[in-house]
Amino acid sequence: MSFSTFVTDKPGLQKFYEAVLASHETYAPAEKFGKFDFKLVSRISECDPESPIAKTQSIKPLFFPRSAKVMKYVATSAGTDVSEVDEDPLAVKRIIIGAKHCDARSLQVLDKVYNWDYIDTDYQKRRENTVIISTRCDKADTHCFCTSLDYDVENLDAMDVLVVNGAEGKIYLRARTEKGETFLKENFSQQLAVGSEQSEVGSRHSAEEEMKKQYAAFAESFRLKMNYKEVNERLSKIFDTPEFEKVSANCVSCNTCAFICPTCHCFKISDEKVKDTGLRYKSYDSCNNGYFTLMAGGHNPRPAKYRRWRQRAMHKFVYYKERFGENLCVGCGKCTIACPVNISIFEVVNQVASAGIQE
Amino acid sequence: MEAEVKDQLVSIEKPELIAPPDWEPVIMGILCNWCSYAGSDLTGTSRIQYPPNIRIIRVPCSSRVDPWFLIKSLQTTADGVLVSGCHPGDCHYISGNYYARRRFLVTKKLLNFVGFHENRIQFSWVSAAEGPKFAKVVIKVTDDIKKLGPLHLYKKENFEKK
Amino acid sequence: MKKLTYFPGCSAHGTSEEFDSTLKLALKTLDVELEDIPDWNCCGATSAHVMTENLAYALPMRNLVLAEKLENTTMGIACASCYQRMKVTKVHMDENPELAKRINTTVVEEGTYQGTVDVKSMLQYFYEDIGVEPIREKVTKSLAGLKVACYYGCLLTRPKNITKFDSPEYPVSMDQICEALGATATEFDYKTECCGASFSISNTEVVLNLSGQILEMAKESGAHAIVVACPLCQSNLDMRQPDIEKQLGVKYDIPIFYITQLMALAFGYPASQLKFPKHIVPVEGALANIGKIDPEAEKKIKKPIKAVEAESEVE
Amino acid sequence: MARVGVFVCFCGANIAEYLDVPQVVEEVKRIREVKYAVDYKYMCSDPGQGLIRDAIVQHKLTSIVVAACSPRMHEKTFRKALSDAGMNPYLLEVANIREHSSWVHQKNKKAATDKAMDLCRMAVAKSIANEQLHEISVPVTKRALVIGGGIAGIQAALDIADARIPVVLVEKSPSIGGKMAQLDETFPTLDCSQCILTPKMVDVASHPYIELIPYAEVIELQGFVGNYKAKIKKKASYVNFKTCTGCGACWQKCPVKVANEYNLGLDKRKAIYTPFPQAVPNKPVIDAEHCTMLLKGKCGICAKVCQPGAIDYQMQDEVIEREIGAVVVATGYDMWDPTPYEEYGVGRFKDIITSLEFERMVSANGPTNGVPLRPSDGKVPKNVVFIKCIGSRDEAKGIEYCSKICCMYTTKHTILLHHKVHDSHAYVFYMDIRAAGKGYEEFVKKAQTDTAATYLRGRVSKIYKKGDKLMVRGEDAQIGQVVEVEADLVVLATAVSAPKDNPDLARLLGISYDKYGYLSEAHPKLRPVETAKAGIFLAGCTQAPKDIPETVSQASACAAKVCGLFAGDTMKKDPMVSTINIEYCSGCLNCINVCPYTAIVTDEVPIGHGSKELRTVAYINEGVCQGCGSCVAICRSMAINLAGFTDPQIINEIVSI
Amino acid sequence: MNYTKQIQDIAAKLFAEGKIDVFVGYRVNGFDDNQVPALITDPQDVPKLVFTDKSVFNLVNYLKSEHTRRKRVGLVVKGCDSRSLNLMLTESQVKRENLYVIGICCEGVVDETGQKMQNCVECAVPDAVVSDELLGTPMSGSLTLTYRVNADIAKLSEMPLTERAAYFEEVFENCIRCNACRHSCPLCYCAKCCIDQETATLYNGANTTSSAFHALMTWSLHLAGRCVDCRNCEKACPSHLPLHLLHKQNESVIYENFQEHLAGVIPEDRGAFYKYSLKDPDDFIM
Repeated sequence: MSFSTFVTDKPGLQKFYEAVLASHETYAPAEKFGKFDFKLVSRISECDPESPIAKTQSIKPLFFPRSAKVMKYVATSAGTDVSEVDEDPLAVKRIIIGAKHCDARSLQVLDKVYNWDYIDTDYQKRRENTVIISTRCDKADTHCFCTSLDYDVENLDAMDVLVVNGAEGKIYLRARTEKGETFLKENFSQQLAVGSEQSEVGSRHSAEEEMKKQYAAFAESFRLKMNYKEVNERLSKIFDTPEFEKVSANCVSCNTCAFICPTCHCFKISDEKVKDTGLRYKSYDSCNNGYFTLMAGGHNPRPAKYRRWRQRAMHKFVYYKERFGENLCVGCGKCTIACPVNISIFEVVNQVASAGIQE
Repeated sequence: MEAEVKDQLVSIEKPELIAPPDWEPVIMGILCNWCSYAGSDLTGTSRIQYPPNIRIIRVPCSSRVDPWFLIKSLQTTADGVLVSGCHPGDCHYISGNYYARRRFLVTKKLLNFVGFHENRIQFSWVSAAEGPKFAKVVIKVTDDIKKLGPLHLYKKENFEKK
Repeated sequence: MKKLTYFPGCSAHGTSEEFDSTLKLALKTLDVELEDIPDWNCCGATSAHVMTENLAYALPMRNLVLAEKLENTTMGIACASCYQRMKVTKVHMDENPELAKRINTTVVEEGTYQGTVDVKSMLQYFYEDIGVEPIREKVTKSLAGLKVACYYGCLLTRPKNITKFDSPEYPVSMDQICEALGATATEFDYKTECCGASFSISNTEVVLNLSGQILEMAKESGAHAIVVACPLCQSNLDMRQPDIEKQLGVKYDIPIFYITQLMALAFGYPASQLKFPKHIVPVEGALANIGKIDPEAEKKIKKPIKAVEAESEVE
Repeated sequence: MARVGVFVCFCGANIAEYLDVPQVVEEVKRIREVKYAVDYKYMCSDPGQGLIRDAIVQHKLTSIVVAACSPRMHEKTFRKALSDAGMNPYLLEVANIREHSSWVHQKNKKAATDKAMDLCRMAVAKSIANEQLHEISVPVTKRALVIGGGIAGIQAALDIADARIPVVLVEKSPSIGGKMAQLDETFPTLDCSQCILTPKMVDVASHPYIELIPYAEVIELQGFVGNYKAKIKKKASYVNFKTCTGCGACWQKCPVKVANEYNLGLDKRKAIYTPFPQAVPNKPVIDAEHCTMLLKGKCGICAKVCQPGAIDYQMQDEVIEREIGAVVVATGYDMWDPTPYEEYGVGRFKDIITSLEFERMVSANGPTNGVPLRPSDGKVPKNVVFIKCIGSRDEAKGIEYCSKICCMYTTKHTILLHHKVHDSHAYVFYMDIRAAGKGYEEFVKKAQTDTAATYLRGRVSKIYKKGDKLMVRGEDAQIGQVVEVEADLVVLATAVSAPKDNPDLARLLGISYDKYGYLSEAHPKLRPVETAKAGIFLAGCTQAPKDIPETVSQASACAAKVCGLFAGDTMKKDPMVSTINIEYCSGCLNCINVCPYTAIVTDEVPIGHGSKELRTVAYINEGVCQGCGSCVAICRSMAINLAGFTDPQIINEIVSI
Repeated sequence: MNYTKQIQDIAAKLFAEGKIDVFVGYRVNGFDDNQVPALITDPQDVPKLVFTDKSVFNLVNYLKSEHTRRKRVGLVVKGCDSRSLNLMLTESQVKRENLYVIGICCEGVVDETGQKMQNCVECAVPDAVVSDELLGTPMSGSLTLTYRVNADIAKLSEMPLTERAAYFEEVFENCIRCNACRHSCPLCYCAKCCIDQETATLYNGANTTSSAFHALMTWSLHLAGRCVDCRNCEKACPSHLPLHLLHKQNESVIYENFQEHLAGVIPEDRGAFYKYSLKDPDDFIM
């Protein structure tokens, strides 16, 4: 089916956002300590939907928070009472504005793992109740490489509403899902629209053209380009290459890349018990952590840094692909920016893959 | 303003949070075995009365007290902590309380810096003979912390206020 | 030519004028030029420090601050009382920068106190900065034959932790200078005994007794004269000597010299320049001993001040 | 899962009256790990302990909590009850609900009950993390080292040796005897000092269990209680003690005269000498600083006259090693140097002497053959002024403490003066007369009556010379006037001060010393002869000034401590000590820095499983560790834990309420 | 400040003489003019080495890495870096004989925006205190007891308690517990960090604000008297948290109350918590 497209301008979009903020529980990039995080906001002045990609954290925490309560128990001599935790604050009806395409895409990737052998109901609920409004970037950042990966950025349908900046200050809003369609219809009032192209009718053609043009310019701006298929293939063959040792030399073994990554989804379970009451939490964990694979008996299959890096690269570009058919990477480059020593996943996989060629 | 505070006990660090009317603070007291614990025993044998808010943990020496204990107490049960050891020069283990003294000062100042009222973290030297002093210390600490109201900063979520 | 910042103090222009003028003669020979502190003020002695702490510190501090503007690093003070006030202030200020800052606010116009100028009594200056040997070298007219008892009084070496100079109980610096001049310093146990100066006006009888004992002991030690380095000591022992003699019924006839008078004399200045007529007790009798050397007495009195015995001996 | 039994005591009415014991039991029963909880009237009684013993067996309990009085009171009792039931005694925790709750909250039963519940919860939580601990046993070397051969060292050595334990007695000077050998008669009985001391000195020399090493110093002590290794430097004596017969030909002929230390320089000795006629061992040594043969290579008379050929100018210092299990330090004291009293003319006036000099003068074998003489002119003094508290109780010039013995020895001196110079008169300037001791006050009273000495209460302000007399000016505070005494001789009762080498010795032994330099005891009241370092004990004035009877008592106490330590082949020790998890130890060695007992040393371990490469980690010697936990709290890696007070135990306590 | 040439020469010489197995320096990161650490084992890579005012990272951090452990290492250190090296040496973490240290008399480094870093503006010890070879002109003079008050600390200390509590709550809330701070810190070399040990994870294992508070408090107390203010942690923090505040606060307390030297300036000085003075303040204790 086809979805509506609306046209507006900067003030119009601003007013639209304000209306959304006023009427819905809305998450948007809000600045704190010089970086943007998706926070619950109520006024447009508190947030910046156009936040720069390099300084904006992903929307992963809104679906997979860095620490979530999974259960509560009271243990006494009478037995152990297990109870559900209080209502999940992330499972209410909500809107996300200012999400980037890579953010939206990451959910598509994560959906696979969360709907695999075990259906994560918490995740499901959060997903279902969220409308994602995603603005297409105008320019790629130094570390972006989304266009080089296995998804069609231009025709991405991972968001519910797509926002594209057109020429002459025009802004196009297009629904990409049914949820988005309903949402737009309900919330985008006619007064906000400019010109005659306020609905799907009229010069739909010209909107299509403009959006294509915008994408072409955007795609042009990428510094990093690669052939993901080649990388997938080569990596799968060179498990034992010493190149991993070289690329991982600088790594300080912190967890930053994984915590920041919109697709990394490893977690640990921990209990915190005070008096008789315990809370069980599910929190981020990272394969770059030396203790990630430490077993109870003391054995650690990945004690060395290069093995952990191999796991990270392989999981992203080989194993996940094999199992779910997707790369576990959306090319956002956030890990490179966050890394204390700026190790780039792009460089790592390309360097290792090209070393494969030389051999 | 003054009157309001009297009517409703609020947390000094988070004034928007109001304590239940029957709120009583919990104070974690960490005492060294040789002087302060013995001193607190003497308070008992002398039947000197003091407020019942303190919960006492025995350690061999004030130098055994890791700042962890204070942080963890404040994170969970305690509205304030009191650490007590031997007077300078009286340490059963020669120099333990001197090392402890440095750690205490830095810990206290750091916790105060990040938002805890300084009276929530208190220290005393109480000798084995100072039963009355121990009671005085507990009375003062309890009084101080009652004035500060319940502690809410960084509390564990499953911690239930009494 | 060396330069020395000089704080004359009030008595230098009054009762102890002869101290001041002979000091300048002696220093001329020793090649030292005095630079008066410009616009110096009262040290506050005896009155200020019993009244208010602030004033007692502020008065000397003003002088210290002014002295810091001169280039010299040492300030010499003739009067023991002035020396005492100045030194106490300096030591306390240096020990307690907070106090210094507070006191400084009173004399803020003169400048900031830095603590760069050291304070010394003239005796200390002679002994430490010039040295006994250079003094000995300048002697042209030896005082051999003259036996003197060196009287230091209470302020030049005490309190020990303030002055940090010589011994508070049995000082020897002046004795050594006198010996360098050729005179003989007698073994005198009353070197730092109280002369009663503070009661000079209020309870003269006490002063007569105390000062009388000093004279008595000096005579006992065989001295012809007493040497001092403090104006108040001089005036008490000299001016009151007739009263003392009357009270105790003894005739002492011991003139009281300033150390600088003897120095100037030994350095060859004529007696006419030394203002001896200002003395109450005539000096001529004592000075007549110069040149008369009694070998027996010499042997008996001149003992090493600190005996060092040979550790071992071989038969 | 842990199975905890909780036993709540009524303590008669002591606990039960002020808090609701059954309610505490009910609350405790709610705790998941608690499988059994009961109250009883007197838990410490035999039936009470029986309850515990039975419950341990019946309910298969894994740890026990007794809620009763302070653990400082009955912890041992209940541990024993656990032992009796076959349970490890360290699985016990005591909740102090009496001293910490019922007795201090007598007016608020509810609050007291609530608090007792919390204290029980804390104890239960801690007990869950308790581990089985076992008494530590350390093998001991049954040989004692005594440092110092004064009366303290002699007494300690003899007492230990009499228990058939080998003793190594090290004395710095050529002879044992110490200060007591310099004394004439002793207060309050006026026994002749030499007469009572010399038999003991001879006993030491001939005792089969005592190895006497004179003219030697301890230069190193390593190891820990029961297992020390001492290095002892024997100074070159240049005389072969084995061949020397002690005939004395050498020192009679020696041409070099040196001030005699034994007589405080009042007369001369030779460069080859025995310190005094009754010296033990009675063998001479050569004073290398003054012997012309050793200094300039000229002389050699002693070697010529020595018939057995015992003189050996080539002799070198020798370092020997002894393995020992315990150390008794008895280095005695120094007389305080009165030089700071410049107003008295100390150093200028020859006729001012110290009390020990007076002691030597009146001693029959002293430099003046027992008659006090003025050093200046050798005349017999008639008026003698004794000034007490020279250095003692004087913060400005001396030391703050009272030297304890001066009052008594000055009293003795007035008597001795009276005996030796019948027409003399003694004046005593004093601050107080402190005569606390058996027969002491009587002694003072008798002396005052017999000698008719003039006692003047007040300080001396000045001494000056008038003719050949010393004028002593002081205050008589009782009449409030300045007095002047014309003295022929002034005797200064100088203070007792710590040996100046004590700080060095303390560092060498790893023990502490106070601001005056006296070695510190482990506890001023209850452990007065032990140091903080296990196996090192203190006897005599090296710990604080004391008189001879006290010194001897302390020496014997040391001996008893040493014998106790050596009673078994191994030493038993509380297992509450720190242990290191070397896996977590990062080897920063900060713990070594803070350990007051030098219980931590370095160790090398393989870097990984089966690896040959080594890394340095800390190692705690459990024999030495006293369990203070300083190292635990400073260990950033949390690699150290203190048994009985582990992090899990304490944190369990914190989060349990 | 540009020592690229000198460092390349020295590195080449060290490799040629066989004195080192690995050289730890800086290289340009490959996408802008900022620099990243370079661990060089192949002499051919020496020309990649650079050193300018963009050489920010404290390379001493790599002495705890498996790439340098038990190897002979050539290392470039600035003033602050050298202080952390001094502490590593004192705490027996590295052996001096295995190191060849190129010390820099550092004129200060700049952040991404080209601004001189705050710690460099406040720097009291710009010259390397440990080195085999010192590049540049020394400028520190007397190093002992120089201490400069941090403006942020002064400002925050004056803030009302409530506001300060709110400020720090936001800090701890924004901490994602990635531990980048700790891993970037050269002085966090423990075999297993206490925060990862069971004793801690049992009660502070989740990534909650409370746990972040616990972790950062513990961390800053473990660095109290040791932190050399290199700001590796702050630069590594993906949440841009003002971590230096915690360290600077401890430093100011230690300096003002115990009159200790700056951390790592004096060889064999272990820091304030591992010694004591009888004169330490006692007035805060009842």
